[in-house]
Amino acid sequence: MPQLNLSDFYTLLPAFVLTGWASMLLVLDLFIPRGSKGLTAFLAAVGLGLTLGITLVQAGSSSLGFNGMVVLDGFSVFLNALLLVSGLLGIALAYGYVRRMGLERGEYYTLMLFSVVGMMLMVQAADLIVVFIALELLSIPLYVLAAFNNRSPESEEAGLKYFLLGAFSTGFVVYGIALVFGAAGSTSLYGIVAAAASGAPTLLLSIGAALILVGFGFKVAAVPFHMWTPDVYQGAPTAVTAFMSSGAKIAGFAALLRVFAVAFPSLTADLTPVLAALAALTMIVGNLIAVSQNNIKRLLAYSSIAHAGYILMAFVPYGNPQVMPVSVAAGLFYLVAYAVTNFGAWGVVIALEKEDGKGLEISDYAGLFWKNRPLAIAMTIFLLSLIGFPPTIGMVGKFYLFRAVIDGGFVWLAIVGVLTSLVSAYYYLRVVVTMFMQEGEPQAASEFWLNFTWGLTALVTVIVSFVPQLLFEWASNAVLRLF
Amino acid sequence: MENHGFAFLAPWLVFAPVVGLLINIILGGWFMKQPWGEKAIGAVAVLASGAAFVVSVLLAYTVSAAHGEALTVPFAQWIHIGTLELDWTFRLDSLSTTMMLVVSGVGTLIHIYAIGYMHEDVRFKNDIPRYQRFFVFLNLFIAMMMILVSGDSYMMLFVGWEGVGLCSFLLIGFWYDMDTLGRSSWANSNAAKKAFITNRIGDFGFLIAGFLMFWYLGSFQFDQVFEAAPALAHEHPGIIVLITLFMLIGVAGKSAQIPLYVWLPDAMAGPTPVSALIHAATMVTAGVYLITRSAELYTLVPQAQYIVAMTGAGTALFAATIAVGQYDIKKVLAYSTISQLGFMVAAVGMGAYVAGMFHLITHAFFKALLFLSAGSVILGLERGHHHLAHHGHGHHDGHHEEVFDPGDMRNMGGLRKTMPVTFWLYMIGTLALAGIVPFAGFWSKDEILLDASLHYPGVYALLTIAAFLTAFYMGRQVWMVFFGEARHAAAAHAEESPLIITAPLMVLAALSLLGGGLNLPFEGFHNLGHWLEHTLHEVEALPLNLQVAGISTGLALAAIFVSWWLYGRNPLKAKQPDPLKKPLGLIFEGMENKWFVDEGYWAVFVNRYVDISRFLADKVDWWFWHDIFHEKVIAGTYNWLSNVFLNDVADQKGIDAFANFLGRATQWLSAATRKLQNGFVRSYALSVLLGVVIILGYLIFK
Amino acid sequence: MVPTNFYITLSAILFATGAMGVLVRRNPLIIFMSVELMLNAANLAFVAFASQHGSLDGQIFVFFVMTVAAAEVAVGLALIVQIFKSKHSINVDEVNSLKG
Amino acid sequence: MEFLSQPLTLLTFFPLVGVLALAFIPGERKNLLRWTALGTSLVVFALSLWVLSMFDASNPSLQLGKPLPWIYVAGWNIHYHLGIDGLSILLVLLTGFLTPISILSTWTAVEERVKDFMMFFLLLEVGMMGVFLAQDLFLFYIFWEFTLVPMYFLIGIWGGPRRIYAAVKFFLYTMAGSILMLLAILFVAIKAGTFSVPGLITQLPELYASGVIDPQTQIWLFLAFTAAFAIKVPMWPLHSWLPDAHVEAPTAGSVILAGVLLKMGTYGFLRFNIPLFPQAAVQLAPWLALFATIGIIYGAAVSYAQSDVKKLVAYSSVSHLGFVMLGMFALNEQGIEGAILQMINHGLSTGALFLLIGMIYEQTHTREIKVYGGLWKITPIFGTIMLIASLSSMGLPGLNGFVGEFTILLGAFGAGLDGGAFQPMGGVWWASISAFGVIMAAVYILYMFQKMFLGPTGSIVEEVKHHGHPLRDLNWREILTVLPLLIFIFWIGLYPKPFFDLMAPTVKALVAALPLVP
Repeated sequence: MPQLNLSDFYTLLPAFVLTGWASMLLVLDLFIPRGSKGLTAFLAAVGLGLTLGITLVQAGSSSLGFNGMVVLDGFSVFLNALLLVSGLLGIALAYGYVRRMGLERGEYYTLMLFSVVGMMLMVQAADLIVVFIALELLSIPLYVLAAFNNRSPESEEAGLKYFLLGAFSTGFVVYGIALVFGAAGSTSLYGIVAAAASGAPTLLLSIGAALILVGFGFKVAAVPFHMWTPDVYQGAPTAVTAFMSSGAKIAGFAALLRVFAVAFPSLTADLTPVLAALAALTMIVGNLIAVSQNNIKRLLAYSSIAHAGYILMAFVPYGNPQVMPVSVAAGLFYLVAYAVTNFGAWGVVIALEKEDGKGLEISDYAGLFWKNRPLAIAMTIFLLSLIGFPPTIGMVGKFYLFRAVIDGGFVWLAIVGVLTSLVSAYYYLRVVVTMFMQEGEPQAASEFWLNFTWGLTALVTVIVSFVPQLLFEWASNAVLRLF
Repeated sequence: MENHGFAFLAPWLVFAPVVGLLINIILGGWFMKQPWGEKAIGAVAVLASGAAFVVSVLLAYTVSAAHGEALTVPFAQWIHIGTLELDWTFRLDSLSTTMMLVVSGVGTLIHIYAIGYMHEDVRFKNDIPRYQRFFVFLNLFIAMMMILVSGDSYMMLFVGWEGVGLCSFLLIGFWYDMDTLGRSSWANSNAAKKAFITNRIGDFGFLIAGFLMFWYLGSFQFDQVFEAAPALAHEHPGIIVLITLFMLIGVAGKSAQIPLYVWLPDAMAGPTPVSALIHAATMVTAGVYLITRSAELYTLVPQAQYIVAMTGAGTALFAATIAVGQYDIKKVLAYSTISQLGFMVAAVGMGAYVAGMFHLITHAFFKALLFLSAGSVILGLERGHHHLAHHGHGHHDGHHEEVFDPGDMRNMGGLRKTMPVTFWLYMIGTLALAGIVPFAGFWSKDEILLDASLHYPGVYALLTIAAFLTAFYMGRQVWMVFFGEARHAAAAHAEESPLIITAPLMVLAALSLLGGGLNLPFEGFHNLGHWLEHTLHEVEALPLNLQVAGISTGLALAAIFVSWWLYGRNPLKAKQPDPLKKPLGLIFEGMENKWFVDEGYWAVFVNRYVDISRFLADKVDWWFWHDIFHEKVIAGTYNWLSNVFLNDVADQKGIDAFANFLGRATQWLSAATRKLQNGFVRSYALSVLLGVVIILGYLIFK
Repeated sequence: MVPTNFYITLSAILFATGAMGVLVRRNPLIIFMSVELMLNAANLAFVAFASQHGSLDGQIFVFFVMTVAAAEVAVGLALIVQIFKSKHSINVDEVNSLKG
Repeated sequence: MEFLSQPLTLLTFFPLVGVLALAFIPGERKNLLRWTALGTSLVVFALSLWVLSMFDASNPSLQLGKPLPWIYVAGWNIHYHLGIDGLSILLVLLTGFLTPISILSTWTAVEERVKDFMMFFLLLEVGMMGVFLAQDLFLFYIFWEFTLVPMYFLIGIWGGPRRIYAAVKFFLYTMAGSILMLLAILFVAIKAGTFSVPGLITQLPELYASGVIDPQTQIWLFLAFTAAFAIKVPMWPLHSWLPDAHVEAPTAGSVILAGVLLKMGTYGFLRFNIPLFPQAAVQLAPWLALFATIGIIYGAAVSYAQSDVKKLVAYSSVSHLGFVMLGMFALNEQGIEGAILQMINHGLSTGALFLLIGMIYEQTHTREIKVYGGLWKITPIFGTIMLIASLSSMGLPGLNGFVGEFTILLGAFGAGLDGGAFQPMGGVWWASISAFGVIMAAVYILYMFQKMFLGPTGSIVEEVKHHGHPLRDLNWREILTVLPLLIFIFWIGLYPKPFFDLMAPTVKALVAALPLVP
């Protein structure tokens, strides 16, 4: 058995640093007085920034660590960076929000950091054991965060639901891992693919893989594992929802992609139809139910479900070696597009949310354009981006995504995709209609970091749509280490 | 361009009236504010039209100096696409210059007449500012007519063809806010619309003929078409037949032939100068001109010629029968015009192009004369009526208990005495139309009948009867209008028209008297024939046939006698029904009501079209397509689907129903699902589980 | 020696029982215990497969699962206590104010 | 930043300068806002004339812009490529021409939220210019979809009572078509490895020849593009959004919608469907002719039965655009050149009609035909201009409409003969039946003109007088707004040569590339 060396630590360095920082912050927070928890937020952000720096330094390197348990590759660097940026955006959104809602406690930020660590570990996991641990590490803080507003029954309910169903789905993952282990005799992704090549029992393997898929499908809110999403998104504090809807989704998809592309390429024939069906179902159901929502948080929750479907489309041709790099790049690009847009949209929701939890109905947005132009324009940009309309990054992302799907030969899925995005236009436009074409007196909070967040994300959403080249290159270089 | 005399002036045929109308548009408003404004406007218009006449004369001289050789005067390119080459090019030959002379000559006379007529008309109708508009339209008409007759291609001709249709629309609807009696009504504008649309139906035929022509003969330009035609006639004679027959539809529209003649009687809603100029002398003869112009096509296909001839002859007779039963002085003339146009179309159909053109010219003279004189009569009655209204009743509140119709012959009678000048002018016109020697109408009509008698006995028979009826209804009219006693106070107080009105009439009367001299059926006097020969290449110059001439003259005289017997001997009394009513019974009913053709068209086409378009618009497009399909089906399905998946259905019932279904499979699951109905977290978990079951099921059993 | 299949069958039955427990029980504590049952079913499978393959990986995994489950319990109980404090009931069917 | 130096870039994006300027003008200074917007659009028009002056009409290929690499990873090969040729030059000019006119028409009609209106309008101009100039499918798609956004707001904020319904419907219908096109774009681009339109035109024939794209697939691709364009045109039976959008849109919106936005659909057929999928175009031409013909007849019939004058004109667009489609798919020079010219004509005449209706609506606030009547007497200038616009719309020879319709019908008739595109089905019937539409056009146009301007004075005249605003004739600003349109109505009618000259070489090349057996 080889000795651990520095390279092992280097492979997982960002996660280590962030874990250390978070632990330190947990202690440090005890000494920060109640009124100045802004300092905790600042320190958390510094930690994320530091880690982001390290991650960027890692760009271009590729290594296995801890006896093949974790892996560092372009894929992980790209997603780690994205997760860290999400963390930063999450803190920026939360900073004023928790204060306004009276939730300002230091643990909020610490928990976020731990969750980010879990997500990063998930991205780097090369062994199902690590996948499992990472899954729990990212989930448990999120359960707590969802229930963070202990004065709100909704928040508690959200936490409980998320917890119970999350644990339930974890059971499937674990059992799936057990079956995969039984079939392949290894939990290492690279070991599994080797075993599958040398004739492991396919049925057992594919059942195991399917159960793992269920677990991740739950995390990314794919239909029919999505039902917790609207309730939890609605009940959880909005800043948490924003973070959760991006971060958990990114991590879930990252693990899904790595596990399936690395470990189960031999199961393509079995799993591709399942993935395709899940993607189609998710797009259809998510978009259709969203049509009749009146609460903006639920609307965005269903939109989040629907987008899980779109991203899932990128995974459908995962077993086709010609298309796989394109589809991974498309998936990653879309994750970025979704994360940016999503944070922006939730930012606007936070700006309009009142201390008493009001201001979350779509009708509360009436006349926003005439009261607060920048905010309404930003929201319009986000909604257009979610529809996939120019000039936004969402349009470029969909373009890329559909291209990958068509390239993979799934024209019917692409048709489902475009038709459901047409459906989505219907409900997103309702919000636009409300903001521009109806009369009302909405009041929006104006907090620096909040404004900064939605302003920045709106700018990025538009500008990157014109100069997507760089992001394209990063996404295409974010290749998976397959062996 | 080589030196071709005055050919370079050709564009001024069009520009002169256009300049006139532009002056009147721009300065007319200012003119109207001056005391001499009307005269100025009239003068500008007359000068513009007169200038066109002068140019026509010069051009005719140029053509004759070039020994009838056709001259083309290119002006500008129009539409050039691939092999399609349409130009604004004027064509000067004996045929076109003849038409130019008639149009601008008669046109100028009518312009002069209109100065006086409209002066009074706008006052009777209480809208003096509209005076200006009339002359703008009239000049526009001359311009369009000039384009029609001078174009070197079928499409340039078509520009004029539709252009005069527009002018006709504008002028019929000149008093667009009233009916012919001056009452507030849609009637006049309906008549205008009817004319335009009916003409457009004809234009449809023209267009199709044009398309065939272009794709089979390769051009729209007259010479090129005629050059290519014989070869095509050799290969596909059917195509030429189609071209000529579709062209006939156009002719039927413009020259008011069966079945599209119905607009012309209604067109009498226009002021009388318009009726004279457009709906008698010039525009309606465009169809005759078109066929004459296309002689080289028609000559190739005798079948088509026969159909044209029969259409013309049929129209001639049919319209003549209706004319017999009319009471409105202008309506009689209108049907007479249709009938006479039938004569012309029959003539050109038979290949007697010179006869047709000859009749066209003489008809322009005497029918313009008749219409204008009728206008004078109407004005006379209006004056009488006006006189009464002001002096008889003392006050004039605008609401007559009984609306007075100055055009109704039943209100006339005895005008011989009150309007002597007009009477004599009218008589000349009548005799010319009736075909009495030596008036112009006799010579031209006789030539047509002669041709028909030689080649087309059927046509001859129809035309002869029509000629008899012509003389009869004209006789009836003259007796009713000018003889007997006044049947209305207005007629008794009718006043003669001023010189500005009667002077042009005298010129026209002279022409009606002497116009026959253009083409006398004697050796050496076939002037028109020889002149047109340059363009038409082969014309037959027939000597006078005493038999034919005798029969027609005899019949005309007989008809006049019969009319005297019925209407002259015992003049009509006020409110007395027409003496023909009793003996003819239903037949007269038919004549009186235009054989119910309008009603038939209305029932069969117009109302059906309205119904269909209402049905399409209200039922198909809006009710079904917009509301049902797009709203209910598409948008509805959309919302319905979304609701199906919504919490209360899918998130609860849908899943539960599915669970219930599974529940029947096993007792245990059934027990579980019963309790499951009020548990949300658990139904979410169920959903997850169902997903697992389905996926695993697929993997295991696929 | 008992064939691996027997262990696997038993673990599958346990797993299904756990899953059904989640579906039919209303008390979150019991539901959570059912989840634990599912996890332990997996553990059983791990151990069985580990011995079949002669690999320690499976047994190591079991320890991880147990540890993580303990962590989950901590969070879960805290949540349930919190809910009980505000609702005085821990019936999950009454935790349904969020829906639609 | 090389793209900035291209004249077409300047032309396309110049309105953004105006948008920026407007952003800094306070909303109360309405006149300054109006003048700024008008000035910007006039500069854009001047720029379009500048482009015209540099345009080489004898060159059939794309000009005045070279492709610049834009997104170049993973086989995307997306270029920033604006170019102009005979197919688009006239439409670009039309866009530049109609925008200031529309802005002028809003002078008194739009009093609320002027600033935002003008900004959206100028944004719309960017989109329209981009659509006509983009020569890369990706770029085109961006512009194509982008035009929806400002138009959506223009209808939705400044429209009539049912504006929201109309705006959303407009948005969704158009989007429904374009997403199918998106898939086809991606498919084609993946197979050919490029998004560039000229690149595709050279590469696709090889793919067709080698069987990479089989004829069946080509037809599907053609139909996917058709979905987008046919809805935009709108081709029967996909026209259901049009009456709603037109009726609810503010005047300037209707003008631009009818004048330019609908042309984006027909232009799309010309720019993409025909050259990219020539076999499919030839094969499906008779079917498109069928739909075009039905549209012509149906639109004309339905138009006649309308009681709302704006709806009447809206349905007449269905009929007119049917002519454009018919001419285009005649696939011969006469048909296509006529179709392009007819696009311009429809923009001019229907634009003028909408402007005029807007002007009277501003005074009367009703569009019910039956309350009007006899207006010619009260407002003679208005009546005369309306008459000219109506006659142009019904295709009176000597005015622009005739030149377009005549050449279209001529082309379509020729296409029905041996070797023509309609020969396999329908033949000369399409042209013949469509020619019947010319009669029907007279029916509904004259109906409208009669009921509004002729006949006894309508009740509205008394009513507005009663409210203290007696009906007035057009003022100088209004005359100035429509006068340019009238000039072109006559110009094109009498001397269309310069217009045909601009497009002839490109159309010739387009037709020559089609696999039609003469």
